[in-house]
Amino acid sequence: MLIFEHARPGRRNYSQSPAAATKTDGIPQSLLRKVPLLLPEVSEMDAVRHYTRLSQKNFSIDTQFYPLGSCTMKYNPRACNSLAMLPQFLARHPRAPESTGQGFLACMYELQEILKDVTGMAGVSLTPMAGAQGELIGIAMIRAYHESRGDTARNEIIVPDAAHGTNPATAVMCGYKVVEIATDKEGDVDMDALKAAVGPQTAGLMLTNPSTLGVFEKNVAEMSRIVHQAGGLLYYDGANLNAILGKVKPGDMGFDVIHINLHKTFSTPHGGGGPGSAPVGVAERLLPFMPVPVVASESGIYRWLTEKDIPQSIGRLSAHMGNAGVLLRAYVYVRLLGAEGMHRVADFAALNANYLMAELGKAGFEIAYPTRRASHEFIVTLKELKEKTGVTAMNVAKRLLDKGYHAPTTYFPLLVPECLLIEPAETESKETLDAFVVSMKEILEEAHTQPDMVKGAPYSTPVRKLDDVKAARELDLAWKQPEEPV
Amino acid sequence: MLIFEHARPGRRNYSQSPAAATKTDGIPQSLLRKVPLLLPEVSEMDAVRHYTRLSQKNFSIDTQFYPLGSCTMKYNPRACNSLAMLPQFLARHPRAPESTGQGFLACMYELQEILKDVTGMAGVSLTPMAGAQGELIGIAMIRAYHESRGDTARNEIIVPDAAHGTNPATAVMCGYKVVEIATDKEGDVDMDALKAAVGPQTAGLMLTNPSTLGVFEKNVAEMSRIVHQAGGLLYYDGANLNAILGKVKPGDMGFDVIHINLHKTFSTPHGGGGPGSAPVGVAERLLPFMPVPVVASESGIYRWLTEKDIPQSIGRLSAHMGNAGVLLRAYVYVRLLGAEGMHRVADFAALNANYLMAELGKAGFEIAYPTRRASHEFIVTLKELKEKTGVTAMNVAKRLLDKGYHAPTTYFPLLVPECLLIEPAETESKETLDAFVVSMKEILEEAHTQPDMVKGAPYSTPVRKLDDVKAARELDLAWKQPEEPV
Amino acid sequence: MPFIPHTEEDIQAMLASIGAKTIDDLFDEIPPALKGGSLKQVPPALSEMEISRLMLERAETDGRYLNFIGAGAYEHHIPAAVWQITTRGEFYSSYTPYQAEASQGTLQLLYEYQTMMASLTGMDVSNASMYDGASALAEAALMAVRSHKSSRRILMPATVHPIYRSVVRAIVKNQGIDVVEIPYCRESGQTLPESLDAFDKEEFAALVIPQPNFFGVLEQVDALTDWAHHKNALAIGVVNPMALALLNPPGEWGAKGADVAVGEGQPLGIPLSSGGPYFGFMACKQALVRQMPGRIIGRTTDQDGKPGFVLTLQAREQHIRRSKATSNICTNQGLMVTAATIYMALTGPEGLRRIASQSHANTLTLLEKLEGLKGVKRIFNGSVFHEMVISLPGPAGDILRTLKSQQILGGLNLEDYYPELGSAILVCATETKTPADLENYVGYLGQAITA
Amino acid sequence: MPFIPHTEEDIQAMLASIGAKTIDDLFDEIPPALKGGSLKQVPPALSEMEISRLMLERAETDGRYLNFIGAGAYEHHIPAAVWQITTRGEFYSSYTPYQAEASQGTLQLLYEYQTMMASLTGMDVSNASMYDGASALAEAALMAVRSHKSSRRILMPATVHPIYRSVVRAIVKNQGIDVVEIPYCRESGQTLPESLDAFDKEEFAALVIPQPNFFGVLEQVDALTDWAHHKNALAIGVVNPMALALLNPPGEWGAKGADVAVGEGQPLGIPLSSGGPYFGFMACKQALVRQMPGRIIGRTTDQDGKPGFVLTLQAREQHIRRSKATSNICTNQGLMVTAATIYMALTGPEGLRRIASQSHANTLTLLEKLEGLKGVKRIFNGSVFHEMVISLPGPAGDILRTLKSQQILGGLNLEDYYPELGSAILVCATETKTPADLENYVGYLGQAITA
Repeated sequence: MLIFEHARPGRRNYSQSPAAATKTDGIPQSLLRKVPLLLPEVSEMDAVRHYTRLSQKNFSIDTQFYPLGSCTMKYNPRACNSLAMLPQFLARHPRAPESTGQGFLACMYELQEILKDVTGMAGVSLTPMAGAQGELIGIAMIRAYHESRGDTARNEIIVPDAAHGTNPATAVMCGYKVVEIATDKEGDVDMDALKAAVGPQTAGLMLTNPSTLGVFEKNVAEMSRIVHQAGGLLYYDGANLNAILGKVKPGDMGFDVIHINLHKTFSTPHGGGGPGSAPVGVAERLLPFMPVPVVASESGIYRWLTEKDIPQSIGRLSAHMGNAGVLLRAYVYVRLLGAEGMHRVADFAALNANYLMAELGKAGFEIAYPTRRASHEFIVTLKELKEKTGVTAMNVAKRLLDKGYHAPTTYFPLLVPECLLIEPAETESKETLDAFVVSMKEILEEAHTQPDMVKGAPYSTPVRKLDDVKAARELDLAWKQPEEPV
Repeated sequence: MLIFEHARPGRRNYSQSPAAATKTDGIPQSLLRKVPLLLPEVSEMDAVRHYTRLSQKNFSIDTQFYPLGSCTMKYNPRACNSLAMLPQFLARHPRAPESTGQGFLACMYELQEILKDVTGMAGVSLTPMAGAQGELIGIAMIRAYHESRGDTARNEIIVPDAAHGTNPATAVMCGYKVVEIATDKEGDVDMDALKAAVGPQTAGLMLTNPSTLGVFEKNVAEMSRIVHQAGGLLYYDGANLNAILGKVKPGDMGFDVIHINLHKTFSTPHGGGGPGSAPVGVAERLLPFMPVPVVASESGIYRWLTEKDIPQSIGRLSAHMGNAGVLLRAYVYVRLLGAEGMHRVADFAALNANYLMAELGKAGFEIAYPTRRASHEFIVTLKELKEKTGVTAMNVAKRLLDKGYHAPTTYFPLLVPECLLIEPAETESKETLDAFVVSMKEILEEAHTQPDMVKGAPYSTPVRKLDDVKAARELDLAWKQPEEPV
Repeated sequence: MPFIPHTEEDIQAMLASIGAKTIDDLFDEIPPALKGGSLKQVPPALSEMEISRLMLERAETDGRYLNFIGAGAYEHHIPAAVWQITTRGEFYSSYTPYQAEASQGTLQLLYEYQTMMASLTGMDVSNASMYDGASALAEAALMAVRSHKSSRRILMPATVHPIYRSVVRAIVKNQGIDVVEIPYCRESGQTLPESLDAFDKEEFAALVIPQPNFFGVLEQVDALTDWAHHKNALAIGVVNPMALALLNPPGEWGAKGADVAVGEGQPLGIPLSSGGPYFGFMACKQALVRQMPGRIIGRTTDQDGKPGFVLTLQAREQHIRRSKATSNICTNQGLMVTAATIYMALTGPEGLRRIASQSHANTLTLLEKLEGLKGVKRIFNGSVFHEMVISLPGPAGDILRTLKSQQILGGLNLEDYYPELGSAILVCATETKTPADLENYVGYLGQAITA
Repeated sequence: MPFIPHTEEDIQAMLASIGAKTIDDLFDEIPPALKGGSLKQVPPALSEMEISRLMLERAETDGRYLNFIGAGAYEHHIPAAVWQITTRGEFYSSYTPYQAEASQGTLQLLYEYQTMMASLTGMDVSNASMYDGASALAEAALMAVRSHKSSRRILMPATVHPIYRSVVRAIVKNQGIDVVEIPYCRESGQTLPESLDAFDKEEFAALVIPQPNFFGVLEQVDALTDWAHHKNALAIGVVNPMALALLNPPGEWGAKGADVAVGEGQPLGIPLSSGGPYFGFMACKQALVRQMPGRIIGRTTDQDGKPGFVLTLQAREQHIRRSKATSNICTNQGLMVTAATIYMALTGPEGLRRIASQSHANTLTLLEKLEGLKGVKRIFNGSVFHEMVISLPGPAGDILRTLKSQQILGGLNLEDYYPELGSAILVCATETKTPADLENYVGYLGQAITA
């Protein structure tokens, strides 16, 4: 039932409604609203009950194992939430003077410094509000850099075929042509393809490392050399930073710019699809182009750097300074981890991924890159299973929901057929992984003995398999009041 | 799975663990713990996940209609929770000086004044921590009153047979004999029985009005006259105060002492079985015996009254001043209601109860007192249904769980066979009541057509019908570590 | 090892299964030369107790002020239920609802949100949110260019929030899109329809129309919308959603209604929180739905015919369409939209109307009182919603600092954005301000300007 | 009409179904003379926004202090997860789990709680909680009298919390039960086993044994327990549960172990909150389980053989047994126990041990520093856990007031409770105190005593 279906005309929630205003004559009649406002008329209790019950229809980290490759679904510490929501932090207006936000700005400044250290970069700006916006900003800086040197013929960005869709989409948004290069059998970028692709037209290369295939690009130093030699810059997509946190710094690999998905590596909540946050880090030569604002510390006083301080800045990308509350959560998280804890993130993310890969291999699943170490994630391909039984990766994913697990990422990266991209994250225990393997084995068995049952999954979720095609064909994007009142 | 079964030896939650102490030599060896401490060794995420999932196995007001007679399960406004949990309120030590608690004490003082007004009493003490403790304190004051007058022969408390079990149990705890009197066919106390029971041995009468039969004792004024004439005092059990809030004041009915269940009438949360809170109100003559502390206001400064101020006080009943945080929640609630809102509580509690009684009557259910108005609750008796189909009140209650409703109170009061005591509370909407009637009708139909199915209910809850007898015979009250580690 | 559940025994058993000796072996494909993660700027771990104390102290350093700043972020009361429900683990810690059957909570809520926003803006459809108001406006500009085909120019009034204008420029410039500014009227503070005559010869993909505008002033939206349509440009409304409880929504502007409505969703239950996370909203006419970026939820049925909700029109999105996507956007601001949806359900239409009209009334009351102060003047004569520009008889910066010492944030100093206005501040009084608050403000301002 | 969902239409339809004209008609059985509910002391309704502002201002009035008071309520860090989960609607707004199938969340949690408390106290079984520590002690006394049959006397050391002693007296006196006090040793602050010789001729139902006692001092629990058993009395331990992470639990005291353990559960994750709600705990030997008041949860199976949990041994309780019940208790402190259970799961055995030992270490460190101040002395030489009595060289009340002006609550003034100790205060330093906090305390105290 929709919230609108709980509503009745004239029902009101009095506690949330101020007294009627006496002065309403300030707005010309012609500008006043005449059409009805379709918000639900419900009591406070009915709203609370409705949304509490809705919440229970979600899978989440707080209730299920969520081995969703490329998304880094790790535990979101509850302290990060409550400390970012201290009343004074919540009440602070974004345009309040800096002198009224020294506590907040201290956290932001320290977070910048920590992220610089972790990534090996010379500067960090916290403003990007999501990974894709971090990419946009990063590529815009690359463009600004080339333009500042009068190097305006560079109009191509190179992207491996295993990359996230955001990479090519971002390059286009920055006015670039996309050159896609292939992956070799081992899961690395095809070096010959890279060499063939670079040239005076190359503005840069966007790379995710470890890649979305779950392996570390062994030739990254060589790639850096090739691209830099051609005059291009290297962009590091931080989606998989969790795999190498405290092990390898992107700056040391030769990258010029990076975005860091705080909602992955730094455990800020995914929130059912956001808010994210993706600070960008830059090497020395890109410092003049950083987006504003950036926090500076001057004799113990914190202040925002603006266009006045960074005149070549690519500008502002959000109305204020990005997702401040998310940044506070990340700050609390890094302080809880500390240096030692940060080293261990990658250790145990890798241990969990390699263990789960080994165990699933032993259980009879085909590993896409069996000769490679898993990074923090790895790929299982069900090509053969599908050929033998008709059961697809999607069927297995849905059947996992019945077993109480969120599904792994399916059909990404696109180049591995019938793939499941599995990322357990470091916060899961061995028992959880073992229980997951048991369920995966059961499904494998079911696929062979009762394939139709598996294809019909899920059975235990609030709804069964939903009709996507109907959704797209018969668009129903907003509820309409029935002609007869309910 | 129990939290202990998620545990592994050596697992730790580092963020919740201070550094090891360097000074531990202050405790003699002989007094140190030698036996192991069986707390679960789990990660923070596993604890969060375990208890979040456990919570989802509960019915609650925030998720279900809860027509539980005599419990007044109304909406618990979320603001009451968050405002009682403001950091300064939470951090305040109970023995901190009064000067550091003037904000808190202002709320307590105003709550006292409001409760005096609502009950028509001369004084209120906020200390009792639950209804049964309120009763204990009330009867102790009656006893102290008689004793202060040298009237020590009074050794009986009269209690109607429809009363809550706490009433007779309390009287005994205060050293009284209990005299139970009968109920007449209309659901009122049998006046002849009362007359026969009173005498020089009568210390007092405990009365719930409206009674647990869901009707208003019409003869309450006469009862008051009879008991007072015999030298006894009148105790008002506030369990059903919600039915008359703002309509009739217990003081005006002649009661000398009253307890008020804040967790019912004033909407503080039931919390899965507590904390409750039950301030006591007293008439003039019992003022000298009030439990301490009580809040006083002296030229705008608030302070606690102690034994020094009330030397004949029956004393202290809690280590500090009762359930302060619950009292804060009640204070916020009364301010949100205001005087007008408080009048309306009884109006709509009565409207919902009488409507539901009428509709269930029309649907074919037998109403226990069909000639009477319902107070805020009423009784359905399934005696005939049981005779015809074998389906009991308990079966119907369990079947309601399958329909998504909490069950009404069953088998209470004891004098009505196969009874369901139904209290919808004022915060439920007509649609919810209508949907409940539909489900009740379905169950009635099912009882006639598929009685065994109804007897097997519930089917959709996390567990099916539980074996109470086994639980009591083969007592298993604490988990034991298996010999072999799990 | 905070948040790592592994016991020593677990580690050994796992390594044995993998066939590795140490955890370091798992990183043996990384060239040794690259390794070396020593972290000098990262302090040692704090316990939760320690970081809690630190954050509490920092929050207390920042204090609490009586706030009269608006300028795109507005202080409204947020019902306690909103965030108590929003931060439930099932909303807070869930991912994007790609697995629809395991995400019906989020999906249904987003469908309800889309319904509410479509009604609030008077549009046919809404997406499931954008990053913030400024970036939503930039995406609307890109959308207009995509759908227009022949023009890559956007007309932008100078009454649009100055930072929104910067953000639009930063986002669209690399695609060769021009943003052309329209000057405002110094008397009314509006974008006069007459001022558009200057642009009558050129082609534009869209005209942006703020309502209320950055000065708090109400624009002549009907005439502006009709002009855009007459020019075959899209009309993009950039609106305060709270104001729409009182104001004619973009879908009703002019003869045909605006084509796209965007704005900052923060007033709908999102705390000020130093500027974020907030959420942008975007709604449009049905005809444009396939050009709309961001996630969109559709209602459909499951295989038993039961209604359910899914992400739909994903073919527009980057994870399917890659370099041909409508936008690179992936994340939205789901959790913020969760809060906003609950906020709108808790206030309902009448509650929202009253919050808006009390904000309006407070601002008018404050204005009256301020005009009683010597040297304080309202700068523009256009009608306002809940914000206004006033000129001060002394340096705005100094006066605001004096107010701050009384725990009052008196407004936004406009000197950086509109130096031509002299010593001017933008002041907002929402429903949160009591009569005593307004008196305090006026009293202390009176002292500050004579000091 | 806050929290009333009825529309005018609903009201009319409902009255029509009932056959009543007005809502007032529904009250027609109430004698008119009794009616008249005008409420003069109840102010008009506030909106949530208004009450929020009021409460925020009152909370700020009360401020925040650096607190060194213990005396039965102890400041410990509470992990954020504890109350975020505890206040989830499903725990917060559910009733007593009488309908077991619809309450497995609460029931399983309580079973886990019973397991934890039984282990912490070294007892066989625990109930599901009592109101608070003081009333739990009173109930233990009643339980002892019930099981003893021939004596109605309880031996109570003067080292037991003075208010606990008052509460016990208030609760048991009407049942003709005597509470007999044992004096304490002025040197050690303990209840000396020798002092019991004076009572060797009399019969007692129970001896109460505090650990640590009100002075923070550790008692000679083994000897005291053995004396009680030698006298055929029950040994009732009244203990701080946090201390039990380090200390030998009551179940291990003496040759046979104490019979009942009670105490205040507040240190386990419950905020100080001006004194409540807290929760009392009670655990006992198996043989006494049927004498134990309060709710008890048992594990059983459902009709499919699946494990599940129910309220058990209800035949002891008032709603079944009425005047013959073991107690009149009905409500427990379920929500507080929810928090405590989550707290213990989050800290685990090692975390709890460290919190206890850091509290102990901080108190010892503070003591050392205090003894460096002229005129400040430790009064008792018995070992302490995390609290101690010190004597001051001037009036305690004045000195504490001076400290308060520095935002420090320096301890509890003992003059009302133990006037024989002179100017003495009870001071506690838990794990929440940093070295700097301890320095501040000592520094300001030094100034206060020389002022």
